[in-house]
Amino acid sequence: MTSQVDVMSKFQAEQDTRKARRIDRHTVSAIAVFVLCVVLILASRLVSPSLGSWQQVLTVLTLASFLVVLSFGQGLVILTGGLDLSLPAVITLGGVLTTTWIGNGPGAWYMLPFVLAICGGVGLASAIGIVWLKVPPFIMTMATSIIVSSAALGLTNGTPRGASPDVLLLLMKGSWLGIPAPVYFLVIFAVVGWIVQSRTVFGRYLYALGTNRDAARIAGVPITLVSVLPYVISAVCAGFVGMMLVGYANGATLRMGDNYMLPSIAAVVIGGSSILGGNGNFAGTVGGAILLTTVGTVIAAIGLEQGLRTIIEGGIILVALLLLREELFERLRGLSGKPRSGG
Amino acid sequence: MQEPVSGPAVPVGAGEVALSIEAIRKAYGATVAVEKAAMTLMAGEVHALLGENGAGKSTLVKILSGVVRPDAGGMVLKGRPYAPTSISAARAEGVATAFQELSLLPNLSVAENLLLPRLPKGVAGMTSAAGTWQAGAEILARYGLDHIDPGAALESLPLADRQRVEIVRAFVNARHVLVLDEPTAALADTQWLFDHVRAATAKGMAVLYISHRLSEVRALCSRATVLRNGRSIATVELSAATDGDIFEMMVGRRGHAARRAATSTAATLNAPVVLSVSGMAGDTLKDVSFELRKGEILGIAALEGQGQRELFRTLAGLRQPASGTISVDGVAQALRGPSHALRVGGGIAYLPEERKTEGILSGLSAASNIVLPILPSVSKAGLVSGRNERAASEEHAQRVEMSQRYLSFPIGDLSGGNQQKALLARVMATGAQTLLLFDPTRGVDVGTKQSIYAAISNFAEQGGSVLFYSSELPEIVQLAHRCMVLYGGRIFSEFTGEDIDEQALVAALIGHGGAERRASAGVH
Amino acid sequence: MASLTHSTPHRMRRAQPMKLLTSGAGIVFVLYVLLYAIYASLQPSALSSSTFTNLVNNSVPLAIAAAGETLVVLSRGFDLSVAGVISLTNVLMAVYPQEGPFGALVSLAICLAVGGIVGAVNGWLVAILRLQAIAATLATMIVCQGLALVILDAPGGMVADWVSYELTDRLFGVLPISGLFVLAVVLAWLVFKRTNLGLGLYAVGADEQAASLSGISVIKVRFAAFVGAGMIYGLAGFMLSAQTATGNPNSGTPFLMLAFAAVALGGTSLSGGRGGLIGSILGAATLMLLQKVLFSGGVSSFYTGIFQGVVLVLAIVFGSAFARLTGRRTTA
Amino acid sequence: MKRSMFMLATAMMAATFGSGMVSQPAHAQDGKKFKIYLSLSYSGNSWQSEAANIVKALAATPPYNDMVELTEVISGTDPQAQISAYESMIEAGADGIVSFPISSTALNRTIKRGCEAGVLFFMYDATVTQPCAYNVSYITSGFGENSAQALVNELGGKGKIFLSRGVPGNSVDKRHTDGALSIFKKYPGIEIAAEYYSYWDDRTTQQETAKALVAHPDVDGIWAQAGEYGAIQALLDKGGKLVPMTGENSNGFRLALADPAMQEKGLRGVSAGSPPAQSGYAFKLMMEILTKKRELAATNIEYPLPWVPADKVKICKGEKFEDGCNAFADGVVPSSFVTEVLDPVLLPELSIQSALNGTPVEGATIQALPAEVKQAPNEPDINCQGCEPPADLYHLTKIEPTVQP
Repeated sequence: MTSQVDVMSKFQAEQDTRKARRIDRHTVSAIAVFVLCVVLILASRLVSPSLGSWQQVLTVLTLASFLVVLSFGQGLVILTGGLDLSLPAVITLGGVLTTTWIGNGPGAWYMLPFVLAICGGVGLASAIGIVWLKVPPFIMTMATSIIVSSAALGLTNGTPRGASPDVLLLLMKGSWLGIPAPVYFLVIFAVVGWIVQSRTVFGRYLYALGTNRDAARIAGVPITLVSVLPYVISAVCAGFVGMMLVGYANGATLRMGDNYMLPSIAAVVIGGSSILGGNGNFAGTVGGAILLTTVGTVIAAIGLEQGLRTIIEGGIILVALLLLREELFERLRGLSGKPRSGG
Repeated sequence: MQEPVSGPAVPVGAGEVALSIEAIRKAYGATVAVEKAAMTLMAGEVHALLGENGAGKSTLVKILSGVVRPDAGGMVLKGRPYAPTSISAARAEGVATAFQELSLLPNLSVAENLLLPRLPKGVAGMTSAAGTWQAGAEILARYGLDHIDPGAALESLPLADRQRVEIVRAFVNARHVLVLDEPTAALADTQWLFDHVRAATAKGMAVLYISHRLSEVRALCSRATVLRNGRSIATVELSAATDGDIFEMMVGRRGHAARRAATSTAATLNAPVVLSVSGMAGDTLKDVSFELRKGEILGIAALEGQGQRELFRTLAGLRQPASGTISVDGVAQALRGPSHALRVGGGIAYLPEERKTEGILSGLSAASNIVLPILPSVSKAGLVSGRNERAASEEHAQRVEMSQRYLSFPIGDLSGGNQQKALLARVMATGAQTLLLFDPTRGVDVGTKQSIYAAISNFAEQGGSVLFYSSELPEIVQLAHRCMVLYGGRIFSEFTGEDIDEQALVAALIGHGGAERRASAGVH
Repeated sequence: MASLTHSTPHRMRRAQPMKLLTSGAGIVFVLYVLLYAIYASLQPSALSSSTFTNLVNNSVPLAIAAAGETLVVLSRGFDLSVAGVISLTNVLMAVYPQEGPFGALVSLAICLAVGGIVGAVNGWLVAILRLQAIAATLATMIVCQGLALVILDAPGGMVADWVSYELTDRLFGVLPISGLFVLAVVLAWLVFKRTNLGLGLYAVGADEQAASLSGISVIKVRFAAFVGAGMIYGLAGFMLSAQTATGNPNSGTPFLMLAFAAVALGGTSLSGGRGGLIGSILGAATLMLLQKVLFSGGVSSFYTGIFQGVVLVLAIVFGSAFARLTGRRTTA
Repeated sequence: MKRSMFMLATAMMAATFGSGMVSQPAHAQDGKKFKIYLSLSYSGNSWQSEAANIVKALAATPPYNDMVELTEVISGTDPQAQISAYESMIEAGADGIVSFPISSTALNRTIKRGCEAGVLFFMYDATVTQPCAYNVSYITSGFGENSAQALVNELGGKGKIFLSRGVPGNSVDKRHTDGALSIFKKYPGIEIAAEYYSYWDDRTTQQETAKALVAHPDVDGIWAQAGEYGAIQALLDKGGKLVPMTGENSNGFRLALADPAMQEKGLRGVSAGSPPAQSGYAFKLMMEILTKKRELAATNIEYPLPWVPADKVKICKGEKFEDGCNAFADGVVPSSFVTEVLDPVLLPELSIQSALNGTPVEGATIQALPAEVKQAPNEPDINCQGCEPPADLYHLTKIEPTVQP
């Protein structure tokens, strides 16, 4: 009988000429974001003749490196269906601890990992609240954020001291072959991040968890570990962004993370991930981060009053979102979102 | 039972065409779901819609219910053109559907679900809570479901009751045409449904009945339309068609009568015990003890809610028993969770009850779904190797006779049958020596069923042990070496080998065999 | 027949008070009363009507903003435009003051209209064009803040005296008038909840697909949620203007995170379908009260945040533990 | 289990309330201690914390250490929170509130209520328009126009410049920028190539300047508010060429101005702007009124504008401003440290340690302030409402134009 059923399925396969959809939506979406970046950079020549240059690309990439690292962690958390609001506070914590504990003295090689471990501990604390105490991620990370900022404030007595360790200065200020070091770093980080998210067992588990927690559990995914790790990684990334900012500006302030909250989420979402978790691609997120930074450089060059520039900034983001709409790709490719419950 | 069960009286308006559809076509982008589908429903008739998974049945149902609009073709309802633009429009014309994937809201009450989208109004045009409760209670009573509290949150109901609510809602909204898409998937007992379907047809309702259970179809329907690859192949009088004929129309070639798989019963009786449960109790379970041996297929037969769900979930590590011990390969174990269950002894893998909510990971490819539990083994240094993943998923897909071309598609886009095959492939891929299969053929078509049976038999022949529950008795009769009947949370009786007989099982299912009513699962 | 299918015991309708107590709103109400008791024991003047009025006045803008956010959250969305709408309506109130009670009415209408328009844009983007709510409303928030800056590029302007005095006063010397606005929102919500649209909100939030198969127009419900939310933000901007009596183009920014915190504290699930607006209002009031309690408790300034964070988490943990203890998840 | 969790939490609450994190208000037995509150916006940058620290140091300096019970409250950037804090302070029976107001207008109603309850309000740096409050601020002293003129002089009246502003929608930022624009507008040769917001933060300034430099690599000068040190860094990142620029009082900027290597690269300019010392001055004024040593009705008081061109930068040897020095050596303080926190005349009691840690100087006692205070001119929406500004609002006080338009 087995052989006969085999024959039957072959038969069926040959007869059924209707096609199903391939999974390449996220690749397309990531490519589209990058195309949009390029278009925006080229179009910015209209704003100022010095724009649209290789120099602009390098500046954008340098400035985007912070957001890329940050939104990697945020992206992992979002992938599992959570949200990390503690990033700005942890950036500050990482930066402040780096300058006050390490400064430009010796011991960076073991102290930097130690500071990152402390940041990871903050992420672990959030994760414990979320996974075991069942506090919604939004509230838990908001609470850790308030607590960590408060602690950083108390710790520094309001004035962060010290300067950047040399190794961070090298990372953020060095250059090779005329290209700033952070650009190399960004490329390497993007590749590694993409591999971690899309090609590792851990990454696959995250997708499983974000798609359907119960199913993932039944399928034997170690869900506790997989739920906790994204928050830890996210906090470590934020702590590292704090260090990068320290290297970039050779010092720390208590507000250094403030402007990164919404961009870290926006980069992930513009990159094609769903805020509800379970899908997305780090390549898209990298594109989203670069796109947001590009918008910033273009906006900075427009000679209008701040209010109007703000309106234009919102408008560009909106247009980008509309252009990156899933339906639009589908229509372009003559494919469409097939309803979930197959025919 | 308030409604009188109608006899074979002549239905009201019999012979009148209720709904006819012609040359319907629907494509999603490049994917053609339905092409040249045609069918005529007579008033007072129960008309079956048959076809393999993926033949286009669900799309046709959606077109009839106003969820999607056809690209071409037309429909005529009671002599007037029918082109609903929404569910509500379809209802307004008297067409209502009970969907396969239940369309109920877990956070609302039963009454609210029944009356959506418009609730009874009270003071100043506001919806009235009392009125809603009252109206819900009346509807439930009318359909013999007064054990369901209309004020209860839907999510607190067992799956079967949720399915009943879904069906009742369709009954309430249907005037001319009632569409029932796999209405018995979660119902072990179909008599209730049949009675009400007959009562409705007696009043002139046309019912389109979609089910993979041919026995049900034969018990209820007079004619059947067969869909294959999106086209309607033929409409036949069921009394004039053999199962073989229908099977041939559905899949395009002749099928075979099911064979008796369990031939090696005697051999398994003395095989070593791999899983032993003693004195397990908790929630609905009371003192459940049994042993599962190497190479054995142990069937569980039960009406719904007799503790089978708790039993399976406890063995999968998803819940803790209040008392009793579980021994795997002779060692007592406290199962901490599914991933732990997979690791103890030879391993225990669980195929869950609800495919949509506990089984598939809809955005991921079928291949990724299959290899999920064994990801580390298809990886090098934590990196998933695409080649290994493909190889492993192909290997296991083959065990369940799943076509390889589906492996790269998101599993959510596949038909229910292929999803189920992939999930079975997943539990087999774990390498676990014991499989817990909870209703492994729920809502799948005949061809897929045969593939699943074969896979289960092969697994046991190679020394694996299987504990499976099925809502269809013939399945148990066909597959199991041994069968236990759960009743009221206890093992009520046990049958071995040739003694597994539908009649005997039916008697045991309802306790003591003294029941006047047949448990109709699969009986015709 | 039924004898065979008796899988669940007959469930009685639960007594109303129990249900209230275990709902998100009930728990946060208990929390509020507890905190108020602590506050009153630390600061005896807490029980005076003027102190209470000040507290209410202080809490009202956030409470109303959180109420609006609840509508969107219930439908399983995020609305960041709350910050933009409040800033925008606030500068409008300060730059174009309308004197007298009739003027106040005109101002109110303008605020509601502005909020409604922004909400409609959000609704169009999210419900019809199907953009992700968090991203779309981020963009509208930025645009609104830009508009606010165009209208007023630095804090200033004067809100009409009638608005700023009458609306922060007390009725009969006891009832804070601003509280009546919250009451009006609550009443409107209670009515809305008992419309088909209101039920649709819960349905769409729980399962969009099932809601649509149940005959609910998902687009309509989503759209209505955003429009309603926008109008309520407009009211929040109106009340904020009454309280501060002046315009500030950044006045909405602090409301962004606080509104979400209030919603979550009030027991509304951020994944939609569960909770209610009253809980959010009480949640907002609790957040504001917490500041008072910490102040009167003499908590050293650097560490106030640690207390706020810990209390926020504890409130949620106890809330859910209490709800589990009483054995029922909440639906309203 | 639930019960024990609750008890645990209660115990935790009790423990923390009773622990050292809580500054128990020490109720003076004789009831003569003045209840003073220090209400901050956000203690997140050097400027804010220095300003707060010197008030703490002064309150701990004899004889005030026995007369003052000082409580610090941080309200973040939310005016609502500060309103709530003021209300709590009034209820708690405050004698005086020294505050950095988050909004120039939103607090007015509460302040009025406080005044009626007999509370003295002293605002430093930022101002409020409520007439019953005292504003102690340099804001009217013409930072914008003077620094703009200095930049114009350096550029010889023409060139492409950036405006590195503060916080969008902020009244202080607007006052500075309006003042600066009043000068720039006179010179058609001056082209404002880019205008961006630095949020008065080094890092943000650095990033925003970097962005602006992409479009305009040929910039000739930068007019910056606080955060100016970030602008220098951005120029250095770009390849070393510096341009004339003006900025506020960070130690890093002052050292850079005086650094021959930096001057070599083209850095010239002037350091001016907001001095944290205003808070100390405000506090001392308030204490003199409370102790009846001075009679002064509520008014707007102008704090003199610090003005240090490159050639006037002088590095201090000790921890105080002595012998006309006005900056500290690298390593003594962070580069973001705002130097103008000390003042040899108004605040001789303090040293760097007071500014960094809030500790009083050993042996120092409070010295009386000069009798005369300088009345600030009216500026609508800044320190008064519905008032008329003087005709010469933006007249230059520190510098003369060396180039004609």
